[in-house]
Amino acid sequence: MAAFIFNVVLVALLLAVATWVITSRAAFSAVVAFVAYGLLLAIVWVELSAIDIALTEAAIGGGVTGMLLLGAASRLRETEATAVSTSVPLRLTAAVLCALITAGLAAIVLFPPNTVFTLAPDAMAHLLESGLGNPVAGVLFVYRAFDTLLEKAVLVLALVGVWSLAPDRFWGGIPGLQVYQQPNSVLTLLSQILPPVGIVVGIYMFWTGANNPGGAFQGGTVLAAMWLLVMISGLQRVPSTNRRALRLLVIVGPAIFLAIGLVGFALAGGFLAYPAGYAKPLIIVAEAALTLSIGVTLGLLAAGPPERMRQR
Amino acid sequence: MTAALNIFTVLAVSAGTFFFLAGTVGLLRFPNTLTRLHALTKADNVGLGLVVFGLLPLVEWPFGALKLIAVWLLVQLSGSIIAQLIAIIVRREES
Amino acid sequence: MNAVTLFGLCGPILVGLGLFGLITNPQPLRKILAFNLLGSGTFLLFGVIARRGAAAGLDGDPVPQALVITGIVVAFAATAMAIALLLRLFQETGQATLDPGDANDTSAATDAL
Amino acid sequence: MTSFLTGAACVVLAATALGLLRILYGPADADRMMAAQLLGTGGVAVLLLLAAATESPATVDVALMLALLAAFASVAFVSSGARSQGKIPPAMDPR
Repeated sequence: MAAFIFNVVLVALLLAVATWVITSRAAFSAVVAFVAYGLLLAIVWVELSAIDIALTEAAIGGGVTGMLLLGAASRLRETEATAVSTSVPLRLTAAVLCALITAGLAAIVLFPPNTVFTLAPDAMAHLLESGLGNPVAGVLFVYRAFDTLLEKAVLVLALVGVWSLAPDRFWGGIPGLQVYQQPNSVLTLLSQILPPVGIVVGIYMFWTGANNPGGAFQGGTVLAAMWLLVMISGLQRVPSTNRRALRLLVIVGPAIFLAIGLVGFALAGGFLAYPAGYAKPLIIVAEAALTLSIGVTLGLLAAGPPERMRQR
Repeated sequence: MTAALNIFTVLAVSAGTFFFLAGTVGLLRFPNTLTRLHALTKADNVGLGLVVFGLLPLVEWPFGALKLIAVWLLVQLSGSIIAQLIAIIVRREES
Repeated sequence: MNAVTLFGLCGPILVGLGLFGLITNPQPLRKILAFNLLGSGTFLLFGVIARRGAAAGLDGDPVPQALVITGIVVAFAATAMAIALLLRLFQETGQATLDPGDANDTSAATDAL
Repeated sequence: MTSFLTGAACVVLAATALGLLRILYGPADADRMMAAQLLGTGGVAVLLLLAAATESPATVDVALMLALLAAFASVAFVSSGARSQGKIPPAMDPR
């Protein structure tokens, strides 16, 4: 009973905050509400017994996306006043059509098919062969390894996309991350103490991901956040995007994963097939490299396109 | 022994919950930004601290307990520093 | 009504809200927010399907759960890309609007360069 | 004990959520950010209480993640606020 009341409160809050994200007049207020929304959503995922997703949402929704959006909102503040609002008939039509879509999807939830469709037994069968204990990691690296490889490729492509938005003269320059303007502030203290803890947590997330909720992406996000913190506080310079070491770090994870996949042709008879008995060590190697690459890629995605050539 | 520990948990968690309530009331009712910041940090430090304290007998010893304490210390650290940074911004805008 | 159905109904409402914001709000930043809301509503539907597919000793079907994790990653990449695009638009034209009337006005763009 | 812990989680969630009214009313951006910060701490407490109530240690990891990253949005707020003090972004700088 107590659990159900908790869920009702949680859902009511989630919907209230989501409504504020959409209806708020000021963009800044909407962005802060979106950060709160991300935090609440992480709790929802815990209640749905999807701890892996809760970890991802807590790291991305509450942390890095919030940072990106807050930065954009403060830069775009003066453009808000000029925006023209949409006409009332258009709003009404949109509201009616959106309500219809909501009703349709709600009907699917309320009247599910009689036979429950699940892939859990299939996924578990493959999990035993891989030696992993976390079923979600098993799905990501065994059952659907190809999708996971493509997902990492998407991250790299998105980074190339962000970089290519820089003016030509700044290609390969330094990302325009918003750096805190006062050196030796109390923020410096935070970015001296927090990153060592964060790096340990990041490695823990990746390591525990084999058997418990966690994994390369959650670990990589923590690493990215810590790197960004060190750069924002000014302890570490924002690196130039034409640095070869940096670019190598971005692709080392996907490259190793791809190489393991190609070796599968020779040793196990198929792309991304693991040789019997070697599945777990190979997956751990791929995940370790991916954690590093994801950390660097997410950090660079959040840092934005290059905006200048040389350190001031 | 178990009953005593349970009573301890109930008392500490209830007290922690009370501080969260107090923090919210402060955030909503206090007259200006700096005093509201004051209310926020009390909830951060004491509220979560008491909740963690109360949960200690329920978790696995020693690593589960250490993790809980680590969570509390992390929130302490970042909470206090964020409070400082927000206060700096507020004072600069007021002057 | 159990908790899973409750979350299951929350998903469609979020999709509807997000879609409404995406259509009616003129500011691109708010459209990005709305799009993320829409996406998370869809993820929630997947989560409910996963929870209902609990079998083989698990609390949920891991396949849709893994799909959601991939989805969150891709949504983040798309958001980062969209924000970079928006900030670039602002740098070039000094305004952030998707109004075609303003996009044809290239004088501001040449001034910025 | 389980219902008590879930109930406490419920109260903490409702309390910190009331603080979210500050996002609506402001008036300063710092007030809005503080409400999100309070929800971050409250969320950590809620997750720890849920972890104890359902006896799932993995949920503590989610709390750990929030504790580590919830401050991050506030850091971004502070650093972007420092820039909005009339400074031109470098790419718009005519030089």
